Amino acid sequence: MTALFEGLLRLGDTTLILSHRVSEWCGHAPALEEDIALANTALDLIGQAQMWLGLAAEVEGAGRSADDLAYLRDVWEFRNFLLVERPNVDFGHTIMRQCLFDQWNGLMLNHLSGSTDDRIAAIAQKAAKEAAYHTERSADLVIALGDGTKESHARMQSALDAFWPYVGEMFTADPVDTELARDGVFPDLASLRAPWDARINEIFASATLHKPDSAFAHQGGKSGKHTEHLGHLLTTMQWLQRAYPGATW
Amino acid sequence: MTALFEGLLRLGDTTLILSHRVSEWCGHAPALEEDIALANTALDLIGQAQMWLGLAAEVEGAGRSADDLAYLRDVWEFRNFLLVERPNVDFGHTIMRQCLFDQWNGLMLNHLSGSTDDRIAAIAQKAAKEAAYHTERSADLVIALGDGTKESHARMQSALDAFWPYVGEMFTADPVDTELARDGVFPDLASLRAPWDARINEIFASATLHKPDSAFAHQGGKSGKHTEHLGHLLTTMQWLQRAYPGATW
Amino acid sequence: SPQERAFQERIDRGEKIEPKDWMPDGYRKTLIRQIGQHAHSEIVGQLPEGNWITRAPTLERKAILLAKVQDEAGHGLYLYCAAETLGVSRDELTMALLEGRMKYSSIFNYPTLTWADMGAVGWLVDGAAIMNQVPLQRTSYGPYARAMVRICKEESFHQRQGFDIMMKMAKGTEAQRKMAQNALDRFWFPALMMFGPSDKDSVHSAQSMAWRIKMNTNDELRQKFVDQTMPQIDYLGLTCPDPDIAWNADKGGYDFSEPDWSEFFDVLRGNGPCNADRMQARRKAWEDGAWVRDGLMAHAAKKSAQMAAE
Amino acid sequence: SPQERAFQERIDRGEKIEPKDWMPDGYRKTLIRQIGQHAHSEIVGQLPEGNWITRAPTLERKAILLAKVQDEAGHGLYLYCAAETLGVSRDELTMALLEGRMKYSSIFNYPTLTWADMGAVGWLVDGAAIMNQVPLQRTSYGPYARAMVRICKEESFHQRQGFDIMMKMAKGTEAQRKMAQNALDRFWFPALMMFGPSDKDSVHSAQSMAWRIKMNTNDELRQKFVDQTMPQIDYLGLTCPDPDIAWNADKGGYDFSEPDWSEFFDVLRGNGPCNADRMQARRKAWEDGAWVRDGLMAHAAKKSAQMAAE
Repeated sequence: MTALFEGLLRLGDTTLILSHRVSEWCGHAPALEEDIALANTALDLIGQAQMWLGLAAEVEGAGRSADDLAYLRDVWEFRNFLLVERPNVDFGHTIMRQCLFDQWNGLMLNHLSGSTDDRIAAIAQKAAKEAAYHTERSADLVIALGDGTKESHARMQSALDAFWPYVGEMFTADPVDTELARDGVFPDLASLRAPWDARINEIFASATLHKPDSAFAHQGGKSGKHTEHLGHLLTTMQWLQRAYPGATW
Repeated sequence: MTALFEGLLRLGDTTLILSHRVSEWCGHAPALEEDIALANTALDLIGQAQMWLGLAAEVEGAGRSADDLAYLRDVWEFRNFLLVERPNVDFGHTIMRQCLFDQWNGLMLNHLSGSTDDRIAAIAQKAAKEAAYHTERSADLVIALGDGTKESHARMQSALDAFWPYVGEMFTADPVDTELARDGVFPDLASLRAPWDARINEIFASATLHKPDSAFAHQGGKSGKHTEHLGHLLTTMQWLQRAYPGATW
Repeated sequence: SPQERAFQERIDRGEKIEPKDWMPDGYRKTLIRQIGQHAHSEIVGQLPEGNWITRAPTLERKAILLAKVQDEAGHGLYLYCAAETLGVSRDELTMALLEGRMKYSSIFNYPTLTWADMGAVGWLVDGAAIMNQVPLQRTSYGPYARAMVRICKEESFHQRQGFDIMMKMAKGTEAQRKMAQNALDRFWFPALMMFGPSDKDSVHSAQSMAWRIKMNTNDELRQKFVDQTMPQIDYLGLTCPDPDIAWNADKGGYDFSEPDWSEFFDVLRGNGPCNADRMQARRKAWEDGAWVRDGLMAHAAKKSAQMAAE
Repeated sequence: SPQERAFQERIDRGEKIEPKDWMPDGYRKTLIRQIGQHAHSEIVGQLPEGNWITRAPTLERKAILLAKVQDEAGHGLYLYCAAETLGVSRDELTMALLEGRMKYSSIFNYPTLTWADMGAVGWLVDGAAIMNQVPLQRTSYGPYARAMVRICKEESFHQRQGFDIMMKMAKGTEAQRKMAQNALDRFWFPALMMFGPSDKDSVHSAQSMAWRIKMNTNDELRQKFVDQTMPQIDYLGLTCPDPDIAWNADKGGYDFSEPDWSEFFDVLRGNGPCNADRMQARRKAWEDGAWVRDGLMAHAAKKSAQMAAE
């Protein structure tokens, strides 16, 4: 597998799996406006997943489609961040995860818009606009619920504590990332950390949330070593394609 | 499909799906003794499912095995009672459902022990002993929790109210049942109702639970019209056989 | 009363009634019930299709389905707003739903059991809904009529998407064809029930027609639906589950069997396959979401207190 | 003290210590910690395998796996009973687990990601556990030794079942072979860690060995495990993930790489892949089950009050 293919899978799988998690909310959100907004988020993420996985399939050149990559790979072939496969738990966890990811994705897409690979730059430019909207929205919600009632504050803090060990993976470069950064295809992941921290610190300050001190970071998603949750997600997501192979939908 | 095959599927699928629901508790029960007891229940039900589905496959004579029937049929081909596919909700619901079913199954197995079909009689005789044990245990638990604390009483009553509309299906004969009863293969299902009611009334009296007045009964499981829950259950249960067709495990 | 007469004359002239206009109590109440139920139907209607979003078979199908369910939430929002112009808040209506004092369309008490049901719901359920709703674009109450205009535009889009799924299934593999037929078998009669029982004897219906809150009789619409749908069933190569359906050249329409109205009233009484599950899902969403709504309100209050102080 | 000397002499003579016998505080405390951790490991150890019960691929595999996890719960029960003879209740030990004051075997903080992991856990994890446990059948504390006899009998059965799954996978389809190798790759080093770090420098270990609570050094057992397992890996046609492993004819055993002990200590500190999930699952089971335990106790109290009154 080439570094480019791997790198694209990471973007594609991360947006794919997060869109799936967000779509689980459909019809069950705390308010009608949130139902609409969550569906919107999931839709934009599916859109990104389609573009990244589509390009990954093209780069691979093995005749696979974005759908093949999404529905017919085995769990150990998925390359998404562990963060996005974690369960929804409650609305607070869902929004906190979204905020942590959106801030990263916004920065990432801005850098990718100037990628040396024109196809990547084109996708990133297209995705960046929607991403900017989501980035603002999830931050606003984290602030409002962090600085809301005592209960909403406690729930947001516990969500932050739970997800914090999954943040580091987004910024930890491995040989694939290093190769892509060397060629100017991807940014240097570590370089995203400072602006991410700056913005996140602002958000948490407004939200009266305490950023955990631990620097420990789970790794594994990018190399296919997932949590037990992803396997369960795939039994649902891939069900029809697996149970009825060869059918057209 | 012959009536005999259909009738055996109903027994096989009902024990299969209930064993699956009970097995979902594994490692999550309220006390160690309950973990062990629930696993025991699930195991005995799997054993019954293996025997019923094995005989169904033999009767069908199409070269399918019990595993083929369990793992490779589509959701509309399942013939279990709706009662057993309902979600676990909490321990109270799980035990209430078990009690409602165990009382039926105990009576059914006693009758089937004298079936005109020797193979059915042999299976029923084998299963009846374990069933007697479960029947007693689930009744004791319903009594203890019904007549326990205020909370445990309320939870058992709400479980009873939720499951009550799914009781009638066990006693409602359709043409398949009628044909099987005519030949002395199965008992007349309606005839099980009076002894079931008598015993259930005793249990509920001891449990200080109020039997709902409604006689409404959901139908559909026996003809393959299920609730939305069964489809989700099958995505999990059938996953490996569907995702990796042709493999041996 | 003279006021009532004048009101009726405005309606007869085809004028629109607007929120600030005088209106009879019965008109207001009937509208609140009708618009509220319609809004609730959009909300509860998210659930049967939401049941398949996590199992949608392709990325595109998933996006289409999500967008559709999102539209339904949007329709709910338009309709709650229309109801609010009559002096009833969204929260009041929601509580009435959750406490069982208000209904939603019974069709959503039927389960979605295979992917083909996503086709059948779009094709038959949205199809029947549109047939009910298109005339309501000309209803006498202004805000309601305007909401219906927006809704109808989107619904017909949904119906085409549903038919497209049905096509793929009906022309697909053996298993897919089975799912398609099975979905049609299960949804045919419930779809016919969506127009309601024959309104020959209903006093309510007559009054609603006079007020132009109801534009056609249930039987008219049902006939129209059957006449429109039968050729589509043929086109799909499926079989209508009504063995007695037949073209009647004299009346220029199909003769067909009545649905089982005892089932209809059973479902209405709460005994449909999914009534309990649907209400439980909505109640859980409402209760689990309480801390979020409270949190957002508390924050908004802090913000406006801050702004006032500055 | 003379008492301590006499106690040590009994142990040295190979006598069993029984619950009512005098014993040093340190002996009691060390045993409580060791037996309690072992019991907790059985309980938490239900979770990684429980994760696949609902996805077991055949009825027989499901039954075998369920029976195995049930045995683990049973082992937990024996061990809590053995601990109770030392004056600590099951509830006290459970609270210590849930509050993080007591540990369980770190191996259960690794996830089970494919069905092959059911093989690897039985084969490698139970294999390593047996190696640790067999000598404990001769441990100095009577109730503990007797519990270990029962446990060891069942564990070796489990190990064979695990190996059987591995066989099926390693000799199966391409995908199955991948799962098998992948499971071995993930569980090899964590299994080696199960024997603990080299105990050359540990004062605790020396005291435990003198008390016959610990019977062999960690390094001895680890070597034995590697020597037993390598031929099995070859037999399965899989590849050991340690590139430097090699037969050493001089010592009559394999030379192999040390596991990454920094990972070991990280997992011990709570940073394993599943620590949080495991503890959350146990805490949820405990909290959700409170009303059941309370209900059963309340009912039992009513019953005995009734009997007393009669």
